[in-house]
Amino acid sequence: MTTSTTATDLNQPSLEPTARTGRKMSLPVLLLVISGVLALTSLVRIITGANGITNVSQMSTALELAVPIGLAGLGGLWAERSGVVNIGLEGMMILGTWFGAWAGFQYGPWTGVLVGIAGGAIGGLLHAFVTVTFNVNHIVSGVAINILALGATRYLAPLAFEGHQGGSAKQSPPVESIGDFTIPGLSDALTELNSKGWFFISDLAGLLGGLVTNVSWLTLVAVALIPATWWILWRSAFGLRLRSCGENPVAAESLGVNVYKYKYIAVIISGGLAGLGGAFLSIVANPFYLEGQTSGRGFIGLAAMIFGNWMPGGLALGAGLFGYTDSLNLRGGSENVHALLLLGALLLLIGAIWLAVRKKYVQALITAVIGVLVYAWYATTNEVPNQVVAATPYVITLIVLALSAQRLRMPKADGLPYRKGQGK
Amino acid sequence: MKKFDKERVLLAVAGPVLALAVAFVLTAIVLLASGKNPVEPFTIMFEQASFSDIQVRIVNQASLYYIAALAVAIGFRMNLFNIGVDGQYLLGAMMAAIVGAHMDLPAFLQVPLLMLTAICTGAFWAGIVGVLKVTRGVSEVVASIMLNAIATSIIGYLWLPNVFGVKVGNNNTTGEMAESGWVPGIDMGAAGEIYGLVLLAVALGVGYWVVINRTRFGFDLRASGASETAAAASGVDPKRMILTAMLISGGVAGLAGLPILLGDTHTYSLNFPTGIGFLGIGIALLGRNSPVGIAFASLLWAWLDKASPELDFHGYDKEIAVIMQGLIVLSVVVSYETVREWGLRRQQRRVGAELAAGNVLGADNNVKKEVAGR
Amino acid sequence: GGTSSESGNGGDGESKGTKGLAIAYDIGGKGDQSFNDAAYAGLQKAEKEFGYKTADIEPTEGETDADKQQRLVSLAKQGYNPVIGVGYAYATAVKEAAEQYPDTTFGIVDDSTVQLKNVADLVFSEEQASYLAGVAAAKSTKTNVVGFVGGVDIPLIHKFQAGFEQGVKDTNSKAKVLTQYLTQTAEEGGFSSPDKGKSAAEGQIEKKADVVYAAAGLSGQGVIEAAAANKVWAIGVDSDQYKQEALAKYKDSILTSAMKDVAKAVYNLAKSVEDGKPETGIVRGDLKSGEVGLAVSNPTFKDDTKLQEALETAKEKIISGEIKVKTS
Amino acid sequence: MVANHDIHLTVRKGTVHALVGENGAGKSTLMKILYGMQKPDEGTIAVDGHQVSFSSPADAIARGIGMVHQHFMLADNLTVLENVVLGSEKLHGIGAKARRTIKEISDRYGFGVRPDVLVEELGVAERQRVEILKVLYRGARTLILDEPTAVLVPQEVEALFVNLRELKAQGLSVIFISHKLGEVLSVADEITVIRRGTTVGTAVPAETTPRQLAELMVGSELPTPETAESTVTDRAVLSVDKLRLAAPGGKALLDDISFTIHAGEVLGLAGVEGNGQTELIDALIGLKAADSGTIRLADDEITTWPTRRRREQGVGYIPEDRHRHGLLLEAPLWENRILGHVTERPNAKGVWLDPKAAQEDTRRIVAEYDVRTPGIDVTAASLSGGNQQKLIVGREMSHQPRFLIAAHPTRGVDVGAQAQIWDQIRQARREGLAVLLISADLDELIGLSDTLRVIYNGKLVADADPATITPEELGSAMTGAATGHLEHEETPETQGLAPESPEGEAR
Ligand SMILES: Nc1ncnc2c1ncn2[C@@H]1O[C@H](COP(=O)(O)OP(=O)(O)OP(=O)(O)O)[C@@H](O)[C@H]1O
Ligand SMILES: Nc1ncnc2c1ncn2[C@@H]1O[C@H](COP(=O)(O)OP(=O)(O)OP(=O)(O)O)[C@@H](O)[C@H]1O
Ligand SMILES: [Mg+2]
Ligand SMILES: [Mg+2]
Repeated sequence: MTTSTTATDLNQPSLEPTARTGRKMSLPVLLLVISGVLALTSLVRIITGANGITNVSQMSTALELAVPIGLAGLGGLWAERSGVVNIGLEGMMILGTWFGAWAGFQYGPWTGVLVGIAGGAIGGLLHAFVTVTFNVNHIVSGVAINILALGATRYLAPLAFEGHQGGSAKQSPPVESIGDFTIPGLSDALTELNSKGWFFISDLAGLLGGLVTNVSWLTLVAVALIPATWWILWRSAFGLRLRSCGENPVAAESLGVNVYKYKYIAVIISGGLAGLGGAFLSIVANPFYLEGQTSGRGFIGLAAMIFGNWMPGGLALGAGLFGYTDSLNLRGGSENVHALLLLGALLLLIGAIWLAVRKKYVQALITAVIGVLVYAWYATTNEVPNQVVAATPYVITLIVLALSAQRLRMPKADGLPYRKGQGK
Repeated sequence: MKKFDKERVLLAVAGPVLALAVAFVLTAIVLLASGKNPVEPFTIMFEQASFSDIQVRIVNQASLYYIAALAVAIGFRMNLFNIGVDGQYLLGAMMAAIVGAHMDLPAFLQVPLLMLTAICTGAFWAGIVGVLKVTRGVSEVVASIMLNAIATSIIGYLWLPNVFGVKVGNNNTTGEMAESGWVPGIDMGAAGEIYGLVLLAVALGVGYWVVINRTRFGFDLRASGASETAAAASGVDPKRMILTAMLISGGVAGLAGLPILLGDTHTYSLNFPTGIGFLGIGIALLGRNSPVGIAFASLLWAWLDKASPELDFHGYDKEIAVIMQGLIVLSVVVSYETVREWGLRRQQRRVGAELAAGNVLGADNNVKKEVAGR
Repeated sequence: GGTSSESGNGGDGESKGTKGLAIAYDIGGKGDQSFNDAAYAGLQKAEKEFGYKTADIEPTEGETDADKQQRLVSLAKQGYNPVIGVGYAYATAVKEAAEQYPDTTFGIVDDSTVQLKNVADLVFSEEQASYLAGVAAAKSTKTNVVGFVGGVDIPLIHKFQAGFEQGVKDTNSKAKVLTQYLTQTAEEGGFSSPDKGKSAAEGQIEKKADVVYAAAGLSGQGVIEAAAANKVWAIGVDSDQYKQEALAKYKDSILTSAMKDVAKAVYNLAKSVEDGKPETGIVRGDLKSGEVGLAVSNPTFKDDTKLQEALETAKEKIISGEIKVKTS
Repeated sequence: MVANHDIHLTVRKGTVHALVGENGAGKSTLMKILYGMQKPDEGTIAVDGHQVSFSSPADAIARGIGMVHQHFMLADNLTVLENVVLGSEKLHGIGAKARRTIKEISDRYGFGVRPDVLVEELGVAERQRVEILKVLYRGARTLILDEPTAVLVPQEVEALFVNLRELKAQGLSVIFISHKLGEVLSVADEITVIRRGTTVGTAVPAETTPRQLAELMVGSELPTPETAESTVTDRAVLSVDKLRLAAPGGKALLDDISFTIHAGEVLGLAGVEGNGQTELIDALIGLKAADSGTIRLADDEITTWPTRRRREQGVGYIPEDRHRHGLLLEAPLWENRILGHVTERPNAKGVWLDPKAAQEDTRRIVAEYDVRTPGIDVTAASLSGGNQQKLIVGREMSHQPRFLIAAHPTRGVDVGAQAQIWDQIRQARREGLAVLLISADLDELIGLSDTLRVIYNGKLVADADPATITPEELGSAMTGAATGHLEHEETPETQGLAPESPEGEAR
């Protein structure tokens, strides 16, 4: 039953028997960690004067940048929870951008969103057909779908968009805005609070303010999809069946679960979510389809999902991290990232102390030395090169993963071939 | 056993051929649906393949694809997905270009030096992935995706004028390489030159085959891919194997850009072809990770690349070739899988049948025992 | 078999006289609303005027110099003249194709490194237009903060930045220029992500910038959108963005655009070939030739006499050589 | 190949119907058909007199048929509750009501199941109870239990039987599959025997002896694993001293393990699965590094040696799970012959493989060990389980091991092959091989070993003399009930397993 030639243990996080995870970190602890980091960030902001790092519009930009990544990641989550690795997210997103804009400019933005979802779902259906029905290696199928989606949209774009006002071979005519909302009193109050520059409170206000200021309705939908996914997958019968297909399909089959059906549904939803992410790009983020618009976000979404330990909350955190660092870059990158250096140095120092307390002196020393080096970098320069700025989100992700990866656990049958009636 | 072998060959050939036919038909349907002549694009593209200059360019391009795909295949052979070949080859090529621009040894030293630079750079970049996976359990997929992005930044940094960058017009380059590092091409007259390092690709292919099939290390590698648990129990240290495979894969990836770098551009500029690492994934899978299969797949891919621009002159969109590439990968792998499963079941049935018929290898000298056993 | 150009692409049969200008696009291709489209505009003009057959061909992704060369050779072989490579990426290709076809005139946009008798290097002093944009920005800002948004961190865009900064500083030494590049490489979408442009511009506007200049291809649309939303000035690039349909909603916020008339340069080369006196060597489009400059479609801008005077002075100084504009 | 043909089986209400047959006879296949997991080519199934046809387990469940599979069908990363309600969410939802129902059933049968723990944290017996609970939760009227006792110790088996009798009393029917004929005779009301995929007879427990049953099953006499004369020498081949191995969390998986195996000695290790056997094997073969303690092979301390070096120096390994640890299923036989000995002759010369020699030697093994195959180029997957096992044994014996780890060497192997494998182990032992034998088959263990040890909870808690000990006594040590040196007691206590024990015994 194993495929002869190709990778089946994609994402295999660890060679060790995975340590028990996830459940250990309770909500209070998580909140404590988050507020700790926020407090530090606040401190850094006050020291460096880089007010941009926590203000309201920084946060709302971060949210907007995080949405497509998060949606792609959610798509990945649905597929992988049912045991299908989906590396074709990028392609499904591309389909979403094209179909979303195509329907959007003709029939209005909401129709565009629906058709964008449908476009992605078609990609998902193809992926399901190839991986579930034909049992082809999931990576191959994903790679092929990425190529196919790119070719198809490029082929179709001139046919569909050329000749319309504002359209060209590479760009669709503009789609009407879907509209956004600001909670009037709250937003102003938080912005006000944020601009005071108080320790912690202003930063928290910035974070919250980002969630209620100039938020597109589609962003709201996307954010709501995170708890919705959690509820469906972990609190409904449907979700239980779906997850069981990713953990042990043979067991699921033995209890009368139609594994094929659930895999199909999951992968189609996965495609739909990626398509929604694409539609978000071509309707909300930009009001039109552009060739090359997704620029690798599908892959980043996949990374965010692994980062988030195949859980919606973690994934949101991962997407948020990407969105935040991305928005830092775009909004005064060198200054902000320079301030982050100080934050990094502080975190390293805390880490060193923690290690020393745990009597790991060698590691503590190394960590402290790195911390000092980072601080020296911070102290001797006024900004960092653009290139460092651009690399920041990825470096941070790598570091966070390196610190946490051994606690990750993917669905047990993720990426493995499955045939009905052949379980042992 | 000859029977099985013949069958295997037949199966190996029948699958892809059938799949190609399906892909062509599907593409023709797309053409028809968009109101175009469904046959002419193919005739144009086939005709292109008969021109010697196009052939030269197909071979040149295929050499890049081939090396990149080999790098991917080495990972796949042991279930490692090195999606980072793209970053590895770009960095490898850039470092080689930089060294080539700043050193000028005699050719017989310079060329190996450049290759070594590329290998070490690629291996180093892939090694980070390996170390993270082995020591920290970070998925190689995420790590390589991140490192691809970081490689872009590093390249941008190295291009800065006060680092190694040399601006030529509006182009960023690393400066012209010393001529001792240029590898002369094989002159094909009017058709142009075949990169000298096409031979490197061939050598790598042969080396890959030999190492994988004829050495202890290759056996360990394959065993790890076929069953990580069985390999570990047989004495393969899985962590070391992962690290080694990543290093080799990265080293080979580092070489992927060299045919064009040493054979043509002699500098690493904004024009340097990108994305070859990603294409390598598709090509490796299409070629089933076998050196010969990958050779065919690279040539096929390069043909689609090089023959399709001509379509523009005849009023067709050359994107049709990209669609075809996607369709080919899909239909080929579907047919592989179907044929493989069918073959496996068939073999099982045959084993059962032959056993029932008493065609047992060890039968004759075991008659006595068998009677005793039952 | 023979080479593809030997066998021709059905070109030998037709008489050469009917074929004229051909352009080969850079990545981005037709529809980039930037210099590829501008080149196409020049081609259309030539086609209409000279009544000959033209061709415009798209590149493929990840192609090599050899492929570009093949494209040019193929066009030359079919009898097109002149053949223009749009974008500096064609440098090597144009050089080799021109050596192969000495009787055809080749053109290359944005590159001055090819020196052959039958090659015209169509380059532009973008920094000069950007300098003027800087003057306009410095004169229009009330906060003494202006922003520059570059699409991709590459030398071509550095020219825009350098000229702009110099223009601002020379005009108002107290003014501060905020600079933001969107991405490191074009693959990451720096020229095609209006959303990124918008975020970057918003960030600058928040830091009090009240004029933002975008040299970011399609991403510039986002910059202009952000400027309009926050009621500050935007300065467009390449073509007169005040007149662009897609941006009609925001046109009142578009102060001016730093134009680079690729269309004219392309057309001029075609005309010179048609006239039998093909251009050769470096053909620079600058303030003097009028191929770069500021657009004056926005009435507010046009009618601001003080500003126009300052611009006029700066322009004269640049043309006279009194001001040397830096390119990086 | 036909797995099942001409099967006739009638199960009456309120009875326990046992199904026996040798390995691969088709028992599981038949049950899978009854349970809708596989489709029969012909024939009919009737439930309560109605003809039915099942296209999936869902249909069978709807008809009141439930099945506990030979291999656990549990998702490790889901909770007990989730595993139980999966597929039958309509009954009581997946929340509080379901939890209540589970508690209720669990209490009624004394299962002591905790609904909210992850299955991966459970031991085998607990998993077994979860499996049965799963079936009961669905309100099944007909229970299929495929070898439920294989992983249980006698005491646990007895507890299970008490449950079965309870179920029977409530009017449920049970189909019970087991290789342990004593058990079958004790619990069953009727017995059907399957051989080579077809029913060859039925028996009534009261009128049948285990021997008669066995003969019906295999058509010949049962071989016994008994070893004739002792060949133990005083030359220590493997000595383990105070070995300790801890899980990542710090919990000891192996603690204070010390033993010595001499040349010519078979040391049998008894224990319920999951008590540290796997970890001990891993430590001995070098897959897991010991946290403390030493392992010596003859005169060398091998504690820190990597696996490969240990194998080169004469450690042979017959793994417990041949598919996971012993074979490359999709590789041809001759490559499987190389596996584990890639650095040794005849497989390699220096760094180069020597496929010719390896193939030649594979042919020899196939012939000598009676591996039934049409050739050495077929994949390992296409061989039957027993033949795969013979290939592994042949391979390991071909490198003259000094010390052999034999984990369940005859699991899933038919009687003929079983006898052969036993023969080979005995033969090698005579020539001075030291063997660590781990087996769930207590008869095999007692019959083949020179010394017996019991492992419980990662510790060696007891030892026994194989000449006198009975499986039941060994079993009680395996549950931790007895420690130290086990003496055989001449007056047996009341044994629930004894064939003559009265049926329907009250709790
Ligand atoms: N559809 C089929 N056609 C032919 N043979 C099959 C089919 N399905 C299974 N088999 C084979 O039938 C045999 C019966 O296997 P089964 O698992 O039923 O044995 P079993 O009696 O349960 O053995 P054990 O006691 O080892 O559990 C095996 O050899 C199996 O490979
Ligand atoms: N689904 C199937 N269809 C046809 N033949 C099969 C199928 N499954 C297994 N076989 C064949 O049946 C034979 C027996 O395989 P299996 O492992 O099931 O045997 P077994 O009866 O369990 O033997 P052993 O007692 O040696 O374990 C093999 O030769 C195999 O090729
Ligand atoms: Mg069997
Ligand atoms: Mg069975």
